[in-house]
Amino acid sequence: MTASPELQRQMLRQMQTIRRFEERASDDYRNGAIYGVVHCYIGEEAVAVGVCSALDASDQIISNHRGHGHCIAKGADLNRMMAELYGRVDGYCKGKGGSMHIADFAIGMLGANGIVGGGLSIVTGAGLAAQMEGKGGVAVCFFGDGASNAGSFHESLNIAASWKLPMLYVCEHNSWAANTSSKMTHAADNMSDRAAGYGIPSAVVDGNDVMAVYDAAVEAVARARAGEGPTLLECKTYRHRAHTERAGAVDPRPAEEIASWMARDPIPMLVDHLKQQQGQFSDKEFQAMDDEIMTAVEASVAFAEASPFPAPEAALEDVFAD
Amino acid sequence: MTASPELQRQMLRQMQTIRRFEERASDDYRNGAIYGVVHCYIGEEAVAVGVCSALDASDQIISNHRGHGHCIAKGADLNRMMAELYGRVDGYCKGKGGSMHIADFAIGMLGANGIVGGGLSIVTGAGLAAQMEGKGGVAVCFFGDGASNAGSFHESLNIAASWKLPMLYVCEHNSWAANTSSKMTHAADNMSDRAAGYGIPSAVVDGNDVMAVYDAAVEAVARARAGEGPTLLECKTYRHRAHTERAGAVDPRPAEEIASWMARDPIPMLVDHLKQQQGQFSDKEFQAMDDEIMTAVEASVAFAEASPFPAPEAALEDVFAD
Amino acid sequence: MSMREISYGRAGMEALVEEMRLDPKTLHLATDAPPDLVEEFGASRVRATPIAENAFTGIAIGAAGSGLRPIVNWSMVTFCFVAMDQIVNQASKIHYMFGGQQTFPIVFRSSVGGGTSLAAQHSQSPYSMFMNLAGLKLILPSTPYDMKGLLKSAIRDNNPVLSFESTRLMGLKGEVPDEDYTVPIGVADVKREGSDVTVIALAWLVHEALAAAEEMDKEGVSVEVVDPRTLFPLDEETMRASVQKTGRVVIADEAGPTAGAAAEIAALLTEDPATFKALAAPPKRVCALQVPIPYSPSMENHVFPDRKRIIAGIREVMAAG
Amino acid sequence: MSMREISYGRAGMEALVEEMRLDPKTLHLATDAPPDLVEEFGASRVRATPIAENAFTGIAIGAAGSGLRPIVNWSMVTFCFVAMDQIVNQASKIHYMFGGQQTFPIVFRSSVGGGTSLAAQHSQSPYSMFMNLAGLKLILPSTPYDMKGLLKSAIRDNNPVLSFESTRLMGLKGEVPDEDYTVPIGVADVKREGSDVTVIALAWLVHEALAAAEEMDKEGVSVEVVDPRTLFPLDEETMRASVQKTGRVVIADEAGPTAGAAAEIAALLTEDPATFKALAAPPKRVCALQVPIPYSPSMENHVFPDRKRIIAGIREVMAAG
Ligand SMILES: Cc1ncc(C[n+]2csc(CCOP(=O)(O)OP(=O)(O)O)c2C)c(N)n1
Ligand SMILES: Cc1ncc(C[n+]2csc(CCOP(=O)(O)OP(=O)(O)O)c2C)c(N)n1
Ligand SMILES: [Mg+2]
Ligand SMILES: [Mg+2]
Repeated sequence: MTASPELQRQMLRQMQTIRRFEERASDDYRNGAIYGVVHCYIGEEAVAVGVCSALDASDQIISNHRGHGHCIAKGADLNRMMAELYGRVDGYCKGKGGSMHIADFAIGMLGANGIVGGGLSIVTGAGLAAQMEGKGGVAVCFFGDGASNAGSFHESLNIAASWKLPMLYVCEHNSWAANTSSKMTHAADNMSDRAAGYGIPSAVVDGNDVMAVYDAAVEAVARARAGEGPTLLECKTYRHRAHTERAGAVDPRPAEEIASWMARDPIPMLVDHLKQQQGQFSDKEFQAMDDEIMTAVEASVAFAEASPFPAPEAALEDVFAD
Repeated sequence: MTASPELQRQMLRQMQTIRRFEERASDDYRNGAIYGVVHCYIGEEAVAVGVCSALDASDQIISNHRGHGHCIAKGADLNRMMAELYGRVDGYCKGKGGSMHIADFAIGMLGANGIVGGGLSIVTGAGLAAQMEGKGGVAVCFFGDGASNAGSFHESLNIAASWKLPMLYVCEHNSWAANTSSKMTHAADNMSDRAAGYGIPSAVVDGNDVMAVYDAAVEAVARARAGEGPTLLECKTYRHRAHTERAGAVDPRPAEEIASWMARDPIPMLVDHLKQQQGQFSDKEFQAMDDEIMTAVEASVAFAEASPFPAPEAALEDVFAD
Repeated sequence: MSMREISYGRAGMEALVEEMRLDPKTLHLATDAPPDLVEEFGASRVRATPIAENAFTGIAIGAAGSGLRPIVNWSMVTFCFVAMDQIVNQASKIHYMFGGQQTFPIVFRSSVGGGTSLAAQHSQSPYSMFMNLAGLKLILPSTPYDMKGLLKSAIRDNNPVLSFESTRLMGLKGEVPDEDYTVPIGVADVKREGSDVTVIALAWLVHEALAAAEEMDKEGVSVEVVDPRTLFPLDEETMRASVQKTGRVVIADEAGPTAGAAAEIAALLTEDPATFKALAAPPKRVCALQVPIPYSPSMENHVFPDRKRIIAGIREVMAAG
Repeated sequence: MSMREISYGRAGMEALVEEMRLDPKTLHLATDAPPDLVEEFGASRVRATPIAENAFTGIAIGAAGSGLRPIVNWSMVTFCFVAMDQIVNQASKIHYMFGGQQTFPIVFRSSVGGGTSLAAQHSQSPYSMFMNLAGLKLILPSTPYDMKGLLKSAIRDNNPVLSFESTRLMGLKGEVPDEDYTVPIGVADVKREGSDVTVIALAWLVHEALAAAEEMDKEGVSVEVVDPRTLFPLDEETMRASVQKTGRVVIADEAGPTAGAAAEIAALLTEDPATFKALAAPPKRVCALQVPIPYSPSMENHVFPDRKRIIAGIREVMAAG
């Protein structure tokens, strides 16, 4: 099954939204309006968008430290995202979370997470809940190649396999974990070679090709909904930026490696695909789309700026639920 | 390479020693001379003995909660083992450890361990030390099928594979983790299917056939010594007893399953093999061997009984090294 | 109220069974599935997990965030350290860091304490580790009544609650009501009234303190025994009121003293001006020696506090000042 | 001694480089290998690990038990919770439970504290968790001098030592000798002498306490600032001597108060009869609010103690009694 032209445009819009949102977030981080740390997803947009396009609104996802893309792909509100980055009361977490902790349980986005591998088991619990509810819901985990070496990966996939949970585990294999190359931390060819050890199916796809990601996700999601258990999907991709947006952060990645992936930027790839596939899609149309996106990103900044900082005493709220 | 007749007899002697030692430990536990908990290895002796027979004295092993067999197979002193079980000053750990913590670093036995999966990474550190020392030393981990589902399994094997450490990971697959069947916790056919995910070789052997275990271990150890990295060896075996020796402990394992494995007791299997292979080995000879072993076990009890209990204040010693 | 005698261990199981009957959203996760629970509630709601405490703790968090009410049994507290990342970095903070948008009702049960010759790894009382964290409720029942009532409150609570259950008390019998009841989290219990000295005791030590009190009674010393029952929230008022009345306090805990619950209780008492003023003697901690727990009974018995050491502590604070 | 000014962060690195030069048995494990160390000591002794804190912590234990002297950098203390089983169940007990037959010389470094808008998971100061355990030494340096000297002692120590290093102090400059030196583990440092009130302060709070002391000086209040420098062993004598002299004490810590290092210090002071008698006012803890750390600076600044709150604490204890 392949995405309709409608869906393809929607995917492009989401991918470009992620990119523009993060370009702005990076700028505002560097000029001090956003605090702490920002990890950009730029270059990997096709993964989140391809996978989330295969999901229903009621399906659930979890993210990691590099979470903006997953949020936007699942339908999060840019205003509340930006307000959270700005540390304001109208942010998703009322200013308590920041970039690494954006969540929107109402749309099935169970949170970014600052612990590498931390989300793997949590979202498996969402899969358990979906299984017990019996309405065909699916839960999806986004995680990095670095996270695939954490014990939680193993424990979670093994449980999901043993219990046939309706899960999709999506490894965003960008070949680096902070400043450490995956060549130093993996001896097998593909991370997904590990699936066989749990008795579950896997696939490796070009993570910069949103159609390939989408097709693989559709197949895996169908399997999960049918009660056939989890799938491990490995998406080969690359981040265009350094590990974090911190000014002056070292980036030990070889220049040629970066260049070769930049040449395969998922957004132009999808634009080209749309242009070829449907004569009607043009650079002009893309420009119009981008203008709308820029307007929405600007609006999110205005929303964030208009929102007050939390009262200091608000720090004492939300420690416990009633 | 197959074990010499000499070595085969030595293996039989070790296996029978493990059995007799544990029969006695179980009795003494039930009559109150041994405290805490005792987990018996009876029925699985061929694994420890087959593997340790492939090692040099300077190689290192680590054990788990079911550790007596590994100790004896690596050459531990029965007297000091029994004294430890009896909680006496002449025990391996001066009475501080008990059954779950017997260790003898002098013979390369890095300790039993009460945490399922706890030893996997520790012994990998011994493998790292051996690699850095560069003298061809090998480190071996004994662990259960239950432990293979712990995150530490994954993390340790992945590191050992990435660093090509001289390791042998020996899974004692007895199909149960306490009262939970591995059918409920594993979806793949064999645990060793996981090796491919780390890019390392594996083998599955009949863990009740000491020759099969030995042969597989010899091959893996040679690989490790040659700098070719770790191997995962899965030994299918079974414990004859309940999970612990606690009186009245539940044992949910099906009677037929127990019976079918009892019929393949590794000790009679080796005795038969010796008889067939070398006309000279007889029941009488085995009887003589057993008498010697019984004498040694009796002597270990006498040694333990003669050793004093630690002074109460000894509890304050050994918290820190100088 | 009509009452029955049951054990501390049984009281815990009754709380589970009754609450699981009341709420179909509850489920049970542990490396061994209790056969009684499986029989009544089925293998879907009562799951045997692989030995993967980190994952099944996280699974409980995710299931809770998706509307279920998981009850996790780590078995010994020892095994929860494998899952510590999920407890510290996720469970304790997840409600807060997401701005309170979702609740995470989870009970994490584990057994604590020593006295059974299980050596250092399997004899631990590390509840103070979780006190310094913010975002977890902590219960530590000392009787079958408190066990059942507190555990029911924990299961009904909308937050992660850690239930620390004393190994030494598993067989202890006591009365529980036939009817449904709960014990509120955060309310201490004066287990014995007295006027000369307060003993604040935790879990097993409550019973040792009561025995010590009987002993001291013969010498004409009237001992009040206060059981905090929950470590977070900690009922400062009840403890302070008792110490303001008696002017002397001994704090008894099976854990080591250093940065333990006993240290916190001592600090809470002395930093309160009225209590500080009322104190006629230094507060005295009667805790385990600050060592890992040794296997051999000859040493293990020496490490743990007991009624004798409580009595010595009482004598010391009575003599001082 | 000739001295140089270097930063707290640099001081840590110097300690490593110098000790790794001295002892070929040392090696370094962390998820990112520091390029300087790799260059000097090679990729075999300076290993980049997978993100598998549990395993590489255990690997350090095993390597230590086989004769090496590993230095592990967990980076933020946050990540050590993934490895908590190896710390609690193995590292802290392994020397003891095996009857002292083998030594385990390991240094575990991590950064602690908040103030950088990194939110709840990445802003933690959980050292008191490790105090309640027996078997670990704990250092918490507050200056470049102490950092380098304590870390060198830690690397030379034959036990597992946890080094908690304050994020807020990484850029702080201070003098260190050109020559080799060490700071002994277990000896507090009186960072400023005074006679009216003692402030016992940890890590970053040492500097806030010194600033508060200058301020109070103007009002004629003489403040003594004591820096314990190591949390285990904790130098009770120095702290008690100071409080016996001044009769008043404020304890300042970036961690929450509950069962924290500050609680232990308060308990150690008040349970000592001579110190208890000398106390003219209740001991006062000035700590973080007992909440997870929020992201937004408006809230985060409110959570942490600082010189202003130390001054308020000093005023309170000066007014009391
Ligand atoms: C348990 C843990 N260890 C270390 C870190 C520090 N850290 C943050 S992101 C990161 C790299 C993650 O790599 P990967 O999973 O491949 O994701 P990517 O950043 O490449 O998207 C590291 C080491 C952490 N957050 N959590
Ligand atoms: C981390 C941890 N969780 C739980 C336990 C309790 N426990 C002790 S032995 C055991 C079963 C281990 O099974 P397996 O690894 O297959 O070894 P076997 O006993 O079969 O030899 C369990 C669950 C433990 N010791 N450690
Ligand atoms: Mg990566
Ligand atoms: Mg097993």
